Amino acid sequence: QTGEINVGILLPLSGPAAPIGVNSLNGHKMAVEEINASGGIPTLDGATIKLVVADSGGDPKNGLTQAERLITQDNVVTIMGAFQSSVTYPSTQVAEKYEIPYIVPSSYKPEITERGFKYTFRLCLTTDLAGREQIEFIDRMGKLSGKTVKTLGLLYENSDWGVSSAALWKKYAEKYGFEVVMDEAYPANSATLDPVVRKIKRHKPDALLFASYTSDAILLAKGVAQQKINPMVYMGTAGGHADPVFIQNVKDASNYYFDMAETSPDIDLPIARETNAKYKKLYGEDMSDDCIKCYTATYVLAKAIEIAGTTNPKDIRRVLANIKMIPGQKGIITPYGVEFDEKGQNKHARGVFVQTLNQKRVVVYPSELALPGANIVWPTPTWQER
Amino acid sequence: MSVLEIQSLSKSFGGLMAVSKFDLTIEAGQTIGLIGPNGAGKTTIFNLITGAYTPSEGTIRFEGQEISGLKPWDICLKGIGRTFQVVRPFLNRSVLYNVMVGAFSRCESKARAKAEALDVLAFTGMLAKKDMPAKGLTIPDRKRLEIARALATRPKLLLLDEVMAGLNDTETREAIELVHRMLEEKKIAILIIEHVMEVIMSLSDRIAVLHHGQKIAEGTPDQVARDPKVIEAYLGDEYVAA
Amino acid sequence: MSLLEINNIDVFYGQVQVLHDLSLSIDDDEIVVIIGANSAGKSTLIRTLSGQNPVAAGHIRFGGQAIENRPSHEIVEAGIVQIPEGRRLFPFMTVEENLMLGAYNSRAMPELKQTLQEVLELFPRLAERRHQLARTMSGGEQQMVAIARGLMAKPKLLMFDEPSLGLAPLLVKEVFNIIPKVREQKIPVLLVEQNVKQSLALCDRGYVLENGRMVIQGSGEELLRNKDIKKAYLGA
Amino acid sequence: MKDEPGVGLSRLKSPNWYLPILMLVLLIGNPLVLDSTTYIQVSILVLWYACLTASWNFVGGFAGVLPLGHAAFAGIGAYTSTLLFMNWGITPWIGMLVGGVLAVLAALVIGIPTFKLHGAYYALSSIAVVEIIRIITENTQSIFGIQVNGTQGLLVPLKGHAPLYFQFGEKIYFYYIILAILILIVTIAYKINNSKLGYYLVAGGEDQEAAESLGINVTRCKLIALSLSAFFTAIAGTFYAQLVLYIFPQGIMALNLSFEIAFIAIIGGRGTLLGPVIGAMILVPIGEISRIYLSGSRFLGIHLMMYGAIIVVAMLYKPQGMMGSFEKWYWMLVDKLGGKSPNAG
Amino acid sequence: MEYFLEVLINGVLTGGLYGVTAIGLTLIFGVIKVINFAHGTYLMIAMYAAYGVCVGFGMDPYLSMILIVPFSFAVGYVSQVVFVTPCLKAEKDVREPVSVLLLTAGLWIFVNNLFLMLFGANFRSLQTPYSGAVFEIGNMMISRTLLYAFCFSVLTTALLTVFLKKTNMGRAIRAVGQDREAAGLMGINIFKVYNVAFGIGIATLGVAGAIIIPMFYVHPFAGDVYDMRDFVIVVLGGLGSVPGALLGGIIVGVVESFAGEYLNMSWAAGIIYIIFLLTLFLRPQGIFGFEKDS
Ligand SMILES: Nc1ncnc2c1ncn2[C@@H]1O[C@H](COP(=O)(O)OP(=O)(O)OP(=O)(O)O)[C@@H](O)[C@H]1O
Ligand SMILES: Nc1ncnc2c1ncn2[C@@H]1O[C@H](COP(=O)(O)OP(=O)(O)OP(=O)(O)O)[C@@H](O)[C@H]1O
Ligand SMILES: [Mg+2]
Ligand SMILES: [Mg+2]
Repeated sequence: QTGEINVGILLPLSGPAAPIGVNSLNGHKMAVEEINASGGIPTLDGATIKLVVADSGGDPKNGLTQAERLITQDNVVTIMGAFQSSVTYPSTQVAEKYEIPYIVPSSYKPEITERGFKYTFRLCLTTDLAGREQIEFIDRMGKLSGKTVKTLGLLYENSDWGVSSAALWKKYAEKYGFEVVMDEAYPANSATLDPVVRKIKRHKPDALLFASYTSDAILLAKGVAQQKINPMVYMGTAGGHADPVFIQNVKDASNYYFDMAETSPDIDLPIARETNAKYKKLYGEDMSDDCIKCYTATYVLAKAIEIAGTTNPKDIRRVLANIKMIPGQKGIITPYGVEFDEKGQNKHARGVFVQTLNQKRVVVYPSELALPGANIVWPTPTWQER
Repeated sequence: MSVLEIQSLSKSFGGLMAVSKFDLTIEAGQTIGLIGPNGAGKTTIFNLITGAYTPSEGTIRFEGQEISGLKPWDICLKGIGRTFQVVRPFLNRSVLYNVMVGAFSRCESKARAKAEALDVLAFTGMLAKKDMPAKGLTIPDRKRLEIARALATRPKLLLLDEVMAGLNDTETREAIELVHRMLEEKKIAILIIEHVMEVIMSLSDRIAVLHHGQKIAEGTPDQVARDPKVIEAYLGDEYVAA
Repeated sequence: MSLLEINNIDVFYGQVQVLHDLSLSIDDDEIVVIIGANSAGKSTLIRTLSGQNPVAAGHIRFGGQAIENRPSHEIVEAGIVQIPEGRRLFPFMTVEENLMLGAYNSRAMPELKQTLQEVLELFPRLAERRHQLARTMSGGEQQMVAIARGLMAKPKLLMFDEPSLGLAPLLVKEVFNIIPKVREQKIPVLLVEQNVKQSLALCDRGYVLENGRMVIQGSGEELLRNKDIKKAYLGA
Repeated sequence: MKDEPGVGLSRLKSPNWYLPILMLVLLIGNPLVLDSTTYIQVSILVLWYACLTASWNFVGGFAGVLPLGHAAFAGIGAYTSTLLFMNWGITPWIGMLVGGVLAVLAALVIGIPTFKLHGAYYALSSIAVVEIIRIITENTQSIFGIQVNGTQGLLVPLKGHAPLYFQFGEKIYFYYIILAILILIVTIAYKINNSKLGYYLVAGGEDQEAAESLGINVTRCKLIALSLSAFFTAIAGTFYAQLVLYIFPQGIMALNLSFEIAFIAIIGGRGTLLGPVIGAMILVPIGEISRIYLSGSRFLGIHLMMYGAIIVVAMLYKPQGMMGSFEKWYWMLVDKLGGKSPNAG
Repeated sequence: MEYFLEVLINGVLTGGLYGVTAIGLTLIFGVIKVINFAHGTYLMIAMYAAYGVCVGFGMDPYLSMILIVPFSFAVGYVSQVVFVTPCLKAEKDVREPVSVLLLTAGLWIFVNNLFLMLFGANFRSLQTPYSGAVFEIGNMMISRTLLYAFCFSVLTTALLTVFLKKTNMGRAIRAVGQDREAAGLMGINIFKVYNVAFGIGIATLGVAGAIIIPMFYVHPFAGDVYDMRDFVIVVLGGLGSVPGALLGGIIVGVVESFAGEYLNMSWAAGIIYIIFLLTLFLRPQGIFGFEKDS
């Protein structure tokens, strides 16, 4: 039995967030297949990684049970997951108790790394960082182009993620001197968002900031196009706007949307683009943000195990706490490196800005990540000009 | 003191005056018959007395106390029991269970309620069917159950709404017998609605006749049966002959 | 061969046998009455004929055709129509709609307009109130609607289950006036009644049901004179 | 179990006595024998659901109405104890009782108008009530200076292993706590079932008007039932908060949970003493096991499909719930062992 | 003022759309006395079917109704035969059989996840020439698809109302709803009527599916979005009343539109529920409902 290393994956594979769960899972899977195909973990006689997948259904108490099960029954050496912060938050407690590392590729809730846990490591941004980057970007672009944004409209689904994003937008808007003329929470699964669209029409904010899931991102984009509303800037916060399905559904109404993603398949990082091409062949679509982070997280873990040279979770944790990886290194296809601070938060996590041009997402900022020729369109042309 | 004293009782449904200016007095131990054509307002009067409807106007006194406006359960606890014209047993429960529900109104413990219920069932001749589910009873049996259930609340005044419909002459006789025994052993006053004249005539001390919500006659059975207004509105001429 | 023949049927409610080895027949143009104590099984018999209760053993033939254990609607189709105990009108429909529903079978449907005309002639009071909701009609009027609805079906046999139940004496008389009118239309009648005297006076033949068994049968007059019946049902 | 001859210990020879005791012993010994934390965790969930369904049964079963909004009470319990703990450091052990009392108050406020409605109208109104409570909570950031945090929910402050604060390092504690709560609920249900209140609830559920004519204040009885139900549901809510240590409106006061409670209870057998508990003991493990073994496969949502299929099949073959069969088997067993079953004569 | 008018018009039109999604629910309740928890699921099936036909054959969504409506009818008819009827037969004395309610809930979970398995979790939208089109009246922009949807829903309501009032089958459907045993005694094959009623109820969702897809998305859980709102609508309009469903839909649409406008969409649902409860307390049988039905 030279070696199978069980790694637990906790994701929402049923319920409304299932599509994201599946995308994320695919990221993990592709990474594991690559790692195993290229000889497994060299320091462990080529032991292979085996994913043990658990479905949280997006429900915190299921998250608890499943984490418990992954650890005590499947003897996983590490857990990765769990997308929804509401699941990640309680399930990391289980891992902490059993002293099993828990890598969080994509849960934004700041508190997850604020409890002094020693076994929780977050790869991605927090809401706090994301909000700041978005406002900063709008500020900087306005100053650079001379076409400054003065007023903001905040549109966000009314659960944890949306509401906490909005709180931070407000905080940084004040700091950077923007006026918030519209502050609109809405339920993600609405049959119509027309009233929200009409409000945008009435308040005419210069920039629209979205924290949307796919369904509402689609409805809002359709509505704005229909009512021919002309804001200077659309700014998404990954989520629905990063879902490849968004463009497929709204077609050219998706043009000129900025999206504060953490990464993108087309960043100026060859390995990322190659990986994406390979993925596209396998799964028929581009890698989503979450998919990329999960892919990367898997490689981070593999590296940690390799360095540790053992499958003892405590050793893996020790390695993780000190690991240092840079973009472009094997498997690291995020635009930022990986290095965890003492709380377990990735010090380098940051955003990249993507703009949809001709129904394709293009990395436009920061410029060192943008491909040559990828230029920002600022401000958005009016509907008449398009 | 009269058991029940109704004065100038009226009830309208929208535009329809179902009962208007109805007066009636019942003395202890009496049986009063209430007759009238279909839709005359008889059942409505029961519903008013028992608090299922609130009167538009008028007073109802039970043992000298005003009871209109009280809730149905309070009125029951004061001592008025009723049956429903369209019977309403608790269909999915046994006969015994049905009667125990009534008996609980006078006691707290299950054992007491059960003993009480068995008594009443014996009294009404339903003991043999005590474990049958109520939905298996025929309509006359359900009516009997309805009486038993009401009796179990130990009423001082019992309102019977067409409990003898659907009985043949012999069965009717037995039922009349039961009512007589109730009057004697349990000493209750009875207000009875019935379309079967044999019953009404032989049971009632007095009869009130209702037509379009108004009382058109009141008196002894003989007086009423000869009243031309009653004959015209209700009995038909055959009865005069008979 | 009679129009309706019931041969030795057994009927149960769950475990309890209600009808035992029961036989009965009805000929064309007859009024047949069934009397019996309550719980004797009279309604059960009618319900069984209408397909509302299953037959455990025995046969029922109507016009030569076996009809036991057929669903209600097929039995109506065959021509047996029941006017149920307690009227069972459709409360939130008008009188006219109720009547039209009466004709919901392939025999009656094509002639609906004409039958409606005839029936309303027979019950002028209903003609006046054809647009009134059934639930707002008085008890007697409702009984009339129920009978009229039965006639709308163009029945080959009409069954009444205690049609006088709960009616004021005047209306009882009216109901007993209607039944011969039905026969005048050449429709045989099966009548279940507690009003023993009046119904036996009206019928051609009668049966007595006791505890689910047929115990006596004979012409109306015979039964009226029968001592046992007098004692058991007429309270003499 | 009635009319059993013999006194004291000699009674234990009859299966009528030793079978229930045996089952109780099994429940108590269960985690010690099968010492796997996943298993214990699943058992905790089973018992937690059983508490919810057994509480629901006070109204949904005995009183014969169909409430579909019980998560509201769980939410009230969870939020009350957590807020008391966060803001004033009051231990959830006390917060749990306060939550229960608040839930009772809410039950009264909700129950008085809604019990005027019947059938589907009542059921749908109960949905509206839980939704309103959820929406209000979701849209409230803070009230009277107390941070409610809207949709973001509340994080229960961590204390490590602190029994005084209802936090434990080991799952086994939770197991025994929830088991004790369940036993308490079932005992109360048993008492009610055999009391005046039980008879009155059934009567009121079957025919309100008839019941009222027999001296029953049906609405009051239903309110008592709803209050009891709300109280214990709220306690289960606090338990959840302490187990998961994170609560938010969509998690603890949502329709999903409300439906789940009602559905499990009905599949088990509403209105019977143990039906809802049995429902939880069958459905929750099936849900968990199928989640473990079927999810993550190529077939998205297959375990939920199976769950749905089980409900469909259960309703086609056992529309009155599973309790009927269980009762039959149980008494057959009692008969076999020489005990006395109620239909033995 | 114009602005107010725009909000109102939008509310009415959206409400009309909601109405048509709820007609089937109210019809089925009227006959079988069961809240069909799988209602949104059937809508979702119709939406997939319409989407499939439109994308597959390049058909116009409104034209696709000629296929989708009969298809939905068949789906409803078959579900009734296979699932609901057996369950109803087992509980024939119960007026509002809870087991059937639960059965539909089971179907809801089962079919939603079946579709998730079959078609994946991706959102799909239908692009039509008029998807984003508007009628401009002054500053008001009224969505064309929404206006069409409204027209279809009024038409559907009217047709169905006439059908129920004037045809034999329509009367039979109402009769079965009021007294199934008596209906049987009229010669009505009640189980056939159930099948037809369920079929028609789901067929109206065929209309709904076809008019929704030009402006909404298709997803295995897309129908659930309408579920709770439809429950509110049918109760407001009176369970069992078809015109009531349209009216209830419009009320909900208008309330939602104004609440969305003057508060926000997160509160809108709450406001609707509050109005719903208030209506129930004042008039427990709903606006068009019958007293005895409550
Ligand atoms: N809740 C109600 N709403 C509207 N009208 C009602 C109501 N209850 C009774 N009525 C009407 O009041 C009138 C009197 O009805 P009631 O039931 O008292 O008649 P009744 O004398 O008992 O007749 P029957 O002998 O047929 O039982 C009828 O016209 C009836 O339709
Ligand atoms: N739904 C049922 N379930 C179980 N038993 C029933 C049911 N309906 C009737 N019975 C039983 O069947 C027997 C015959 O009932 P049936 O209604 O036929 O009597 P009936 O002769 O019509 O009496 P009545 O004069 O009271 O109408 C009765 O003993 C009754 O208890
Ligand atoms: Mg009456
Ligand atoms: Mg009978």
